Amino acid sequence: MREVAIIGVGCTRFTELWETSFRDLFVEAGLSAIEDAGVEGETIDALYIGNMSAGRFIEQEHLASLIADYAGLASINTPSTRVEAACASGGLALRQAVLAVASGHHNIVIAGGGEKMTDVGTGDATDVLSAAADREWEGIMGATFPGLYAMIARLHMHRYHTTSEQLAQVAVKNHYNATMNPRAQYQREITVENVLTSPIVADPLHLLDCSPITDGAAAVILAPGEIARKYTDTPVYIKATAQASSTISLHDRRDITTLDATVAAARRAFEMAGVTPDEIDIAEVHDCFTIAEILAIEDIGFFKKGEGGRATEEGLTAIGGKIPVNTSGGLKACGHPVGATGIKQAVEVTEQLRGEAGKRQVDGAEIGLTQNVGGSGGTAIIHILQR
Amino acid sequence: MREVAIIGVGCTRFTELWETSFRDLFVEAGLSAIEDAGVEGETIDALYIGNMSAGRFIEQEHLASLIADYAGLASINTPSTRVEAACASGGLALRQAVLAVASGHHNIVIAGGGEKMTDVGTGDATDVLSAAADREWEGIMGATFPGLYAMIARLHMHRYHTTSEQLAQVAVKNHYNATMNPRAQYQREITVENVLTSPIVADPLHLLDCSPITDGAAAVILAPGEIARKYTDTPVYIKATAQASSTISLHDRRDITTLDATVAAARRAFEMAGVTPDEIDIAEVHDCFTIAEILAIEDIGFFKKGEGGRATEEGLTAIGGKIPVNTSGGLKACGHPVGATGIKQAVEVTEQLRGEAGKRQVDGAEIGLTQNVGGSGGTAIIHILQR
Amino acid sequence: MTVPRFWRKLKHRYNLLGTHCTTCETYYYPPRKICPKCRRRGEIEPHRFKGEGKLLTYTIIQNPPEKITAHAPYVLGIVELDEGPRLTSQIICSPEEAEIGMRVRSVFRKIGEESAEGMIYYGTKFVKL
Amino acid sequence: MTVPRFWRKLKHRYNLLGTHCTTCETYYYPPRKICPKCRRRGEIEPHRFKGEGKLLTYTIIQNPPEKITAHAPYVLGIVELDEGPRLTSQIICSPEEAEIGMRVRSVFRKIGEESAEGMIYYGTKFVKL
Ligand SMILES: [Zn+2]
Ligand SMILES: [Zn+2]
Repeated sequence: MREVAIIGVGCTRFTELWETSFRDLFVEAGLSAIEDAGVEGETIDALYIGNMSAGRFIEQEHLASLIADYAGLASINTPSTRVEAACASGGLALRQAVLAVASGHHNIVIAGGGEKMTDVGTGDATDVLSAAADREWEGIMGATFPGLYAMIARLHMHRYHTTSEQLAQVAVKNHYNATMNPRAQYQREITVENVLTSPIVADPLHLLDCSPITDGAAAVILAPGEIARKYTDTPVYIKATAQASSTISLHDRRDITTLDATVAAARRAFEMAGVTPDEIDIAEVHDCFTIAEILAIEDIGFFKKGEGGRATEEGLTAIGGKIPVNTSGGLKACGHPVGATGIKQAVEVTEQLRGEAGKRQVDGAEIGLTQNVGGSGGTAIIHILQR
Repeated sequence: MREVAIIGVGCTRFTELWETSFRDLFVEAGLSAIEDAGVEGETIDALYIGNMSAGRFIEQEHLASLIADYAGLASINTPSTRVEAACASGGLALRQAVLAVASGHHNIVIAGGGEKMTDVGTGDATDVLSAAADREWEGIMGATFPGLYAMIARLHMHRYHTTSEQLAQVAVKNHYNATMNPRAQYQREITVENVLTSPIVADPLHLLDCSPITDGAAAVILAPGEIARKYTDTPVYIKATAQASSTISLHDRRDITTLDATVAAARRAFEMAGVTPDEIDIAEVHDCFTIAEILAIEDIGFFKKGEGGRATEEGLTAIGGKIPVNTSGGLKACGHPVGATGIKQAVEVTEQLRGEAGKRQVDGAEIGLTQNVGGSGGTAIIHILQR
Repeated sequence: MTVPRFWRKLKHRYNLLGTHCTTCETYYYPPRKICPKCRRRGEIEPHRFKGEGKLLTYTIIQNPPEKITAHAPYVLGIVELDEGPRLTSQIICSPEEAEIGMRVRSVFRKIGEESAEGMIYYGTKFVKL
Repeated sequence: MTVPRFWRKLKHRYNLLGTHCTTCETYYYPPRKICPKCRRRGEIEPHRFKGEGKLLTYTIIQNPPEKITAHAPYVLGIVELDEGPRLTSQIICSPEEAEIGMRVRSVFRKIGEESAEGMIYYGTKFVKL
């Protein structure tokens, strides 16, 4: 397996983009990435497209063909593959693209992800998202997606004395980071009090503990490591790609407060990259709810199980802290167009490692990690990137 | 890229399986394949799951996690990936699984495909399937899936003097083959007259020119070629895997009577395998409508453009003919559970190359081909298999 | 939710009918066709659960899914049955009464309805013991 | 079909408004943000088509999609506009009149409706010239 590098990145604004269609979102992100990399369409060997549920959001499947077509690659018959793992669809597209280059089967490959969520109403969107959990044994029983994470949060609070204030600190930090990210959906600060006084969605989670509904797309261009410098002076190398499954239902997990899929993927990724959690300078993790970021920083191994809330409260995950987490603003404040998220994480880390992250730049960042979760933890995808 | 072999196959009955759920279909097919290969669960490195639209058929996404879970692989965190390319989702799952083994990244990999279509009514099912075409510029304008293939058929008849009788011969042959396939949905013969007197769906296509709505799943187990004989005395080697895209809309194609995606994928596959169309002993092709089989046998290169209808009429594609096509009964008579089809094609060819196809066995078959199409031709996937 | 999907597992929803693997002595609910631990070596038989257990964790749902008729807010929890398996279920109690670790038992109740067809779905909920 | 998706391209549906790439002199309908031939080198400008062309192929739909209000059977065809691009459209003529190669021109008509909201969609169909 040969080395793989990111040679170009692109990302749309993340927000409610009423005027922009699904296909236009992808083309915009893909074109930015292609311009950033300076590659020609003819040199692109394959596309991998991450999307959760265009079948229900816009009644369209066969997305890989659609995107290849509108990107101008259908006339040269470029293979195009759509992958889906609920909220981890973007990370999965990146991983499959990395494997395609690492194997030597392809050279220049685009990994794109996106979701067009605002063409349906909020009630419908909520129902579409709950298809990431077990419809027959969770959804039908009355579970919502916030409800599942709320049950994790309550047990975490019970066992480890994690507080609602600590959860709120995740949102406060990520909103603050987003004020420095011109792509972010919410570029305004919030306070712990704002979170705690926002309406309760599923106790103990408040509205401001939850990521929003967002339109957006992101793309990265991959090349074999040995030729990456032909395209860019600042290649970012993929040192590890790892994927793990767990039960789709939360109730079937060994431990309700641990995402074993994250634990397994992290173990594989650190082994593949030959680094330890302490050596990571920056991480983008899957904070679909504030409790999810707490789980992530524990299950990846940045902090011991049960200490994620306190670490957040102490500022250890802020920019300037021990391990800056979600400098982009995360899913919480940058926004969460489901299929785009895993790719946007790689875009953010790439820009940080290149030193191009503007006001939110983490000084001297050399190694970064992305963690993308499907559903309540049935899938986890982790990548480790190095400049 | 190292050689890859199929070491086990499994397939459910293809029919309306009211009592069987989506997850149970997959587990049944996967378990048969695992038993056929004689592998242990722990040795399975990854799953690739092909499915078109469980999001709409059963309101469930995140299928890869669901299937890994119900197959008993979630507890060991086996990576599981769902891919989608409309009606070519199964072929795409096989291809991604082949690449994963060929690259050396994984050793034992399952490729599974399935669709549970009968949980919704026929009207809904038709609407779900039309998401394989361009919803905004075909579907909204009044196009149905049979309508798109009907427009191909009319132009083919106009240009090449293909007749309705010749189209009907495809259905007659495939129904005859299905009488010898215990898995097939329709195990009864039909006549040209039956086809021509069946109701018109989209002129010139009759009801019996169309494949049915079906529940079913299929799976194959892949291993590196060098260790395949540890598991089976009759490995079947994947000599080529190829994938190509074209425009999602029929109207945007260079030629409305040619699937350029099939042409490109076939060219790549024959080059990779180092064989010519004349050397293929048996083929499973994508006959979602009778005209689609005519296109396939022309675009793959078995017959010249325009001569597919006559070749069928002359029996050249029957068992015992020049190139037996769709010995399983094809999509038309064996049934078409969308995501399962591409995998079922590989199951059929594997059984033929092993000499285990019972009454429908093609004597001395050594090299087989599968062709799986997404939508009206936006994606084509071709594999060449050799015993 | 489509009607066939619900009815297919109806007897399991009504009666807490799951499965038991005699190879490894593990109980499963919902029913499994193969034992995730033993896979091919597992021997699966149907098993009807007694319906008693304890509440592992819970939430109070303020915004229910459209097809769930329970009046929000309602308590949703993960119950661990005494035989071992866990399931997600509505808990019939006030938000203040719910407590991690409390003993519960199953009851037969309406759990939702399909507005278009007017179908009503019955199944299992849990009450405080 | 969701309402926003339809209305987003409304002016293009009403007026046969597509795009023209001045680099390669190719015309596109529906509109494209980038020219599939020239990609980054393409220069895209809006273009309103005259609305005349010929029928490349057609079918007679007996089972229409649920949201299409045209009374079945109706003629559906692929039209090649004189400027080059092709599109799928309903053709207003009897099944017997339709013929491959016949000249057609665009007209403004109702093309469908969303039963739940009662929305009515207008757009382009074609008639025999
Ligand atoms: Zn067991
Ligand atoms: Zn151009």
